[in-house]
Amino acid sequence: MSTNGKPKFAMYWAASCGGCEIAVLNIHEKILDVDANFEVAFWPVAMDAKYKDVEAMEDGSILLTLFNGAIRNDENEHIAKLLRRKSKLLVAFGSCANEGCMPALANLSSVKDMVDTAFTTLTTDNPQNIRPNTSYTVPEGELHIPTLYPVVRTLDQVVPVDYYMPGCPPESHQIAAVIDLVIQVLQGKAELPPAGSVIGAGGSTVCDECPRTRNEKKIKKFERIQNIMIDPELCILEQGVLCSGPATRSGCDAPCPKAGSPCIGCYGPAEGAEDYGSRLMTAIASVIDSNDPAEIERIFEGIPDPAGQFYRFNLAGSLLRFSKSAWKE
Amino acid sequence: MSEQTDINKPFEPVIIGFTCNWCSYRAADMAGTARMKYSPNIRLIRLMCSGRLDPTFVLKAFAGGADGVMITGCHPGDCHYVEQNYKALRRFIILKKTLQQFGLEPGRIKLLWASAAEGALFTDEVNKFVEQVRALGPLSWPTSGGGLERMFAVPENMLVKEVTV
Amino acid sequence: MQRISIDPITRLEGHGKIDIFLDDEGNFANSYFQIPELRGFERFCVGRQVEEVPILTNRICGVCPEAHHMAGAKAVDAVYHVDPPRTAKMLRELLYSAFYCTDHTTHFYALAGPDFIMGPTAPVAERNILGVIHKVGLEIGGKVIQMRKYGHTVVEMIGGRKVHPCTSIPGGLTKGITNEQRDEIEKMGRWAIEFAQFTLQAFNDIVLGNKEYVDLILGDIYTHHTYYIGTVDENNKVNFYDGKVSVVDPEGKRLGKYAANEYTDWIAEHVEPWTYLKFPYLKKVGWKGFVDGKDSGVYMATPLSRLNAADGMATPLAQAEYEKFYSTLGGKPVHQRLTIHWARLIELLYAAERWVELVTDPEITSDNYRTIPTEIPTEGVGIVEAPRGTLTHHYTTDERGVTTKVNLIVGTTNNYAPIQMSTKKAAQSLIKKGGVISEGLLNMVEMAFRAYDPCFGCATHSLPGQMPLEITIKDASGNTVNVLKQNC
Amino acid sequence: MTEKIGVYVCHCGTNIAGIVDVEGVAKWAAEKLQRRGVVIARDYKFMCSSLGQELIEKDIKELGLTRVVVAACSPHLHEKTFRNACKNAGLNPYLCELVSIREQVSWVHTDKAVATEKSKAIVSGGVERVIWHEPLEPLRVPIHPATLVVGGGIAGIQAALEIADAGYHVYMVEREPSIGGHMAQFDKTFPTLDCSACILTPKMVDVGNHPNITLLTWAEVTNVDGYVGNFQATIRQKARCVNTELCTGCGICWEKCPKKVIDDVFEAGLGKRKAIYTPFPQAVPRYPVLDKENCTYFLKGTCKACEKFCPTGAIDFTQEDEFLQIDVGQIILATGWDLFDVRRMPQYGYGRLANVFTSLEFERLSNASGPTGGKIVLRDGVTPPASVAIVHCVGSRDKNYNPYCSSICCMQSLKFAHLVHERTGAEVFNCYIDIRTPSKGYEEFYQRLLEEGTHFIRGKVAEVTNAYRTPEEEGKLIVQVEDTLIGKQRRIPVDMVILSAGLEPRHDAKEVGRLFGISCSADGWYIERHPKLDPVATMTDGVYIAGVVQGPKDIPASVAQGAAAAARALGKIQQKEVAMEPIRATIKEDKCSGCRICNNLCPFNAILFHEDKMVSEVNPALCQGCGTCVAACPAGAISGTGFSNEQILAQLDGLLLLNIKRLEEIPA
Repeated sequence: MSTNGKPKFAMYWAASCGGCEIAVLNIHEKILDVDANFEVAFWPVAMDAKYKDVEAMEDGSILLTLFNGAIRNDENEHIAKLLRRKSKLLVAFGSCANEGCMPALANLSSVKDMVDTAFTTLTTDNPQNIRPNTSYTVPEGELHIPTLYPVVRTLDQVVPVDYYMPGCPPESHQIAAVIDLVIQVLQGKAELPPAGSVIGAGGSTVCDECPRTRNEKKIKKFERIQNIMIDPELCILEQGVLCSGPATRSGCDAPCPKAGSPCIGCYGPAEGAEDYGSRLMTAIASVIDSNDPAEIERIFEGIPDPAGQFYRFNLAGSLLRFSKSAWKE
Repeated sequence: MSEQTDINKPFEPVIIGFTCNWCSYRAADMAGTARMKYSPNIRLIRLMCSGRLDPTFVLKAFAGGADGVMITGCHPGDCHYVEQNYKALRRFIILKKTLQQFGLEPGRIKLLWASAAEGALFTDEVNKFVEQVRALGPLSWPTSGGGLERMFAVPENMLVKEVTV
Repeated sequence: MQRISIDPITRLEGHGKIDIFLDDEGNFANSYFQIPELRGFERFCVGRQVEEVPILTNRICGVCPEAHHMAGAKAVDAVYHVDPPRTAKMLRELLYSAFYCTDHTTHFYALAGPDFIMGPTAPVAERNILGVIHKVGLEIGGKVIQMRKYGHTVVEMIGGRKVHPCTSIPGGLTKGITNEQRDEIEKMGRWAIEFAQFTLQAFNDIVLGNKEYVDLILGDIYTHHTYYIGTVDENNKVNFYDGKVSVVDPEGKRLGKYAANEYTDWIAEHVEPWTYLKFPYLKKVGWKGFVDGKDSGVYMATPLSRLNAADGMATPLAQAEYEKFYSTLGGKPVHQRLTIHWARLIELLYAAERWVELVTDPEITSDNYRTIPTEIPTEGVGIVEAPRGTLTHHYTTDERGVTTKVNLIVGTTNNYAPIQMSTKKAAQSLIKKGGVISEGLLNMVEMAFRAYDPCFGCATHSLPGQMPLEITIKDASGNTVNVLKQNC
Repeated sequence: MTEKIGVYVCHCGTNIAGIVDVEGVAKWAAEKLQRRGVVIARDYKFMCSSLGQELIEKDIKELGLTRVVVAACSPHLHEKTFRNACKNAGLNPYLCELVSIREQVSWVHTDKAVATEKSKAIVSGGVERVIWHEPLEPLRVPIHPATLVVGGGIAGIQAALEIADAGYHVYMVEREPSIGGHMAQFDKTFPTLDCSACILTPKMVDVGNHPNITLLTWAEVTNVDGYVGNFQATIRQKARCVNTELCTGCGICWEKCPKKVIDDVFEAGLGKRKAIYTPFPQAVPRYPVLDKENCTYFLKGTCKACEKFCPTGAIDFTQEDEFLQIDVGQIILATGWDLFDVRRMPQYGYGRLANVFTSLEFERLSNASGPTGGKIVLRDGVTPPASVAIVHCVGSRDKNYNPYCSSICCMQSLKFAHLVHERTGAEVFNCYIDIRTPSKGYEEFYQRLLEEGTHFIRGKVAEVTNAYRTPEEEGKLIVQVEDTLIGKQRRIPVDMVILSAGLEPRHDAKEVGRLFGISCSADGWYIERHPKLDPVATMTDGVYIAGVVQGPKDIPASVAQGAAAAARALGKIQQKEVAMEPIRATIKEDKCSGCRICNNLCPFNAILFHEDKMVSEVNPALCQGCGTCVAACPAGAISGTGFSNEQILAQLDGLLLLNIKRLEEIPA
């Protein structure tokens, strides 16, 4: 790309899976608009560019940075701060940066526990029960690997964020829409939404976009999806399968329910919801069809893993953020 | 959140209590009118009904430094709004189950039914709960301040320094 | 020489790190390729409802979530002792073939492509997919985009979403496809075959036609005589979704084939205290260290391995390319790592052909895409061929179907030992006493491991896609002589 | 921070100031919460006094306060007071928050330092909460002018007549065949000894004839829906088997009825009635009821004597229970009391020793229209007693039974003593714990009894037995009692013992209370809104209590409460409409996804779902503001005025002093 006066665009992955990158590539020909309107200044997945180049840039010289991935380690944190300094608009892009996503389920256990598990699996050949050492002396000298942070954090738990774009990953049609918007803003044809707002998503919840028919809800028993044939017309939750749709921000067009599988909540909490998990929890509990403590307990045995179910994507972004074992040990 | 930082002082748990306007809050009032004594560790929030209790409130309390949370309402069948306290019961059961996965001892959260007449019951149960939480020790969830930074503190020699060319 | 010193090295944690040590004379002493990150999926997938795990493990890697979803799906089938209907299996493999086409395309044009198309010495700013598009022209760029688009369209039709599919559950799928979708998928599949052929032609012209590249490819630097593994069907032809894992030795002799539930008899993982990643090796041969040869259990699992481990391709056009591949490179097995790129394109063609084969099967639109499990869940292993190597998911559950143990041996991990060896060998043969250590070295070394298309998102269950790399060179007294960085 | 908040800490004399350093709390708030918007913080002796209120009004006017926090007593006591103060100063009353540091701090804690710290936290919570308050207008709903009076005893009668005379309709529901209640069973009333029937009957008749009163006897309320101003009550009219249109109350049916039944209700088991009957001659209404359990026709299928002889053909064996729906604006509960079951105290021998009587039995015994025509005789029905012992406080002031004082027993025992003395000349022994004669003319009556020569023995009777030790004890009832005045154990041989049993709440008081949405105290009496200032209202708007249901009391007090309750009801009727707390839920349409989680959570069916727009909506007229749907809405689309998430979470912040912590982090 020529480096003429085009505004700079950056995209970075911290602790993420790369799905956000793929989602951006999945805007297909629109990627050429990006190329036409921006100078891609920094985007590790697609191009060689070095931190030192970024460090060399003037503060605020990058117009738009899409930051995906959670903050798992010192480097993530450092780059987050670096890019915050260098960017006019820092967007928390994708579930990891917004609320921790599945990697944040690790916040339910300690790092030690994680390492122990990984190094004692069935196929691990580890007679001396070795664990990785942060500094280890080999014949030739000393080797270092970093200590891991105890828990995963969201981007805005580390630096101020201008916009939030949820999704695991954000749906490509939403990415395209946002890029269009920014381009229009550049051409003075549109206004940016107020800082701190959620972009590339709807203002209601997934049910709003779900075509299934819904009735008053009463749950007497929770079903596992593999044990029933899901009626393609009827609300999945009403069929007893826990669906996160009611509590999850709209904007994705409900692809999962449309494909016969429940919403798993990747678009995160609805506008203004303090804690995603408790919103979902309270909604589900409210429609449990019993007033008898023993029976209620029995019905809830159908949710053997409430924390995992209610906080699947949101643990790092939740009010408690991690389990006691994650920080006590 | 043990508000006194002085480690010599005994641990004084902070308890948040949610009361319903019609029964348990009046039970508390009655305890007052009758000059019954209970531990000052509990601080009450008045809701119209235990059915108003959003688990968010409880999580916020713990995240904000509470060592225990007590949810109170009318006796089953006595709800001023017919049966909303049953909804509170349903939420309480799953919330408690969830909190256990977060490593919170079940003893830090309690559901109590108390009628407007049961000032004495309210008093006893508060005292019992405060002692129970005291025995569990401080929770001091890191998000209530202080603790969090320490979790991510990197030793000085490991700190990031800027590139020097 | 400008000396960049960034202390401490944790500044770069999360990156692939190669530490190269020199002896007193300044000769190469040893090198270590470290993976400094670990996300702990094996831990936090425990306690979840097992049907969730194929969705959780999706998030190990967004570059190949389909692979994790499929391995997971097969594992949960096994956990519930349920055999999905033929239609369900075909739909899954159809999705998977389409995915292969996008993934191999992405890698060739976006990741590895730049090295060949732009040349290893091209300006940094141009060594990226946009650069490629600029170079080869919008028309071809358009084709690349088209291929990725078609692939993801199929993934979405069958998997529910373009990225992180969600429809595979124990016993099959949550949905089938309509006749309209069938026709559309077939149309795209036929186009994919043409595209694959076009790409092979391009490889011919640009790479095989360029002596410099060919020498590079056939040079000793990038050659290791290791074992190879890959999944094959009952006719020992390459298969990505199902079959047994075939293991061949450095002479190409088949050591045996193992089914998913036998993997523990064949594979073990060696531990080193200086990295968070483990080194899988062939249990039957044993761990002898980072050395190649018949006595060392080190093996490779890549497109090249799959070709080496199989007797051929199951589709005609790919079979022809397969034969050309070996005749050109002088017979089986092929040990030169850089030929992985070529092998990958042959797989691209196979995937496209398989795509059409499956979508034209009359049963593909049947409604019989689910079997409801009746047995108590216990334990199960699922194996598929991820683009970057054999992928194994192993779940154990309690009687409620809640996971109690999870073991994952992920595509790239298979190749950790070979990569460590390749980079070492590259460095060794390039660093001579007193010789100036140049940026060129860096690229050569990096090409050595990029050939494996390492997805460290998969490997560490932590970091995605292409691995930013730092090489630190230290003298005998441990002082940093030089730090070379790629993508940092 | 745009709000200007005033904080007012009340001493409540020494009630609060005695334990809480109120000045300290005010100072702390002024300083620490300044950056949260607190512009003034005062402490004052009595915030609720007019001077205290003026203080607030003045600050609102002069400092332009936009929010007010008062730290004083329970909002249930003075929330309105301070809201009005704000209103007077032109500030929307709902921008005021009253937090309790009396009931919740000074009265229940002892450590001054800790109490003060807690008060600070509570004030901080109030300040954070009030920031989120929004100006509200009370909801006005019309009051249905009709009133339901449950219970036809003297209290209910008084209430019904007051309202009916004022020109408004009353439905009176009575469980028994006739109104009149316990008072109708008495012969004389203390201390004036005027004839109970003479003063009660006219009132009963008035009720029966009143154009504004619909009298439903032999009937029970089975269900109550709605809220103040708009209750819907369901009433079960039990089958009388008598066509009240045709019946003249001539009484031929119960003369001819061959089946005699012991009357445990009106005659307290002393007398008999027929299977078809009116409980007593002056019964209102005058027409009888047929008691199916005992009617020979219903038992054996033959007889029908009543039908044969009825001159107007009013008997109708086919009658079934009917259910009536009535709309009323308000409800007065005057369901009265049950007598303490003296069998629970076997040491007093009731049921085992023939001549041990309960107070109600004696009332009937002494009643001119009673089974003995007013003759005071032993169970044999002929022998007048030569000596009578009256035991006070039976089942009352006794932690084994009822800890409370039944308040009427002393006077009724004196009345009994007088009647015995007057009619039989027998020697009377009153065994009492204390003599309590608080009201007008009561003490005088006591003096009169002393002059009449009644023996007063101060001591709790241990036992009543017939096990004689001496010849003169033989054939007598011996009352074993310690005379604590002379410090001697005494054995008093008498012919008759009257147990002055205490008053107890109705056996079904709790269920009935639940029906009307009010609760019982530990003793089982209904709880008034305030023990002193609001004795007839309850926590449930539009439901009042009168008479002994609220606690033991005598006839004058019951009448007074009946009238008081009526006055309260009339007051509301006059207002035509009632202002209700504007605490309601509302659904933001654009945020509602139509998931329908909330749809079946509302017991008042206030939530409706629009299929066309696929959104839910709350009907504010039906919504009672419990907030259950607010807490349930996964999309956060439902908000509750007065108790919004913001308000509660902010209060939580304040209570945990996180607001202060945050301030300490960011410099001013």
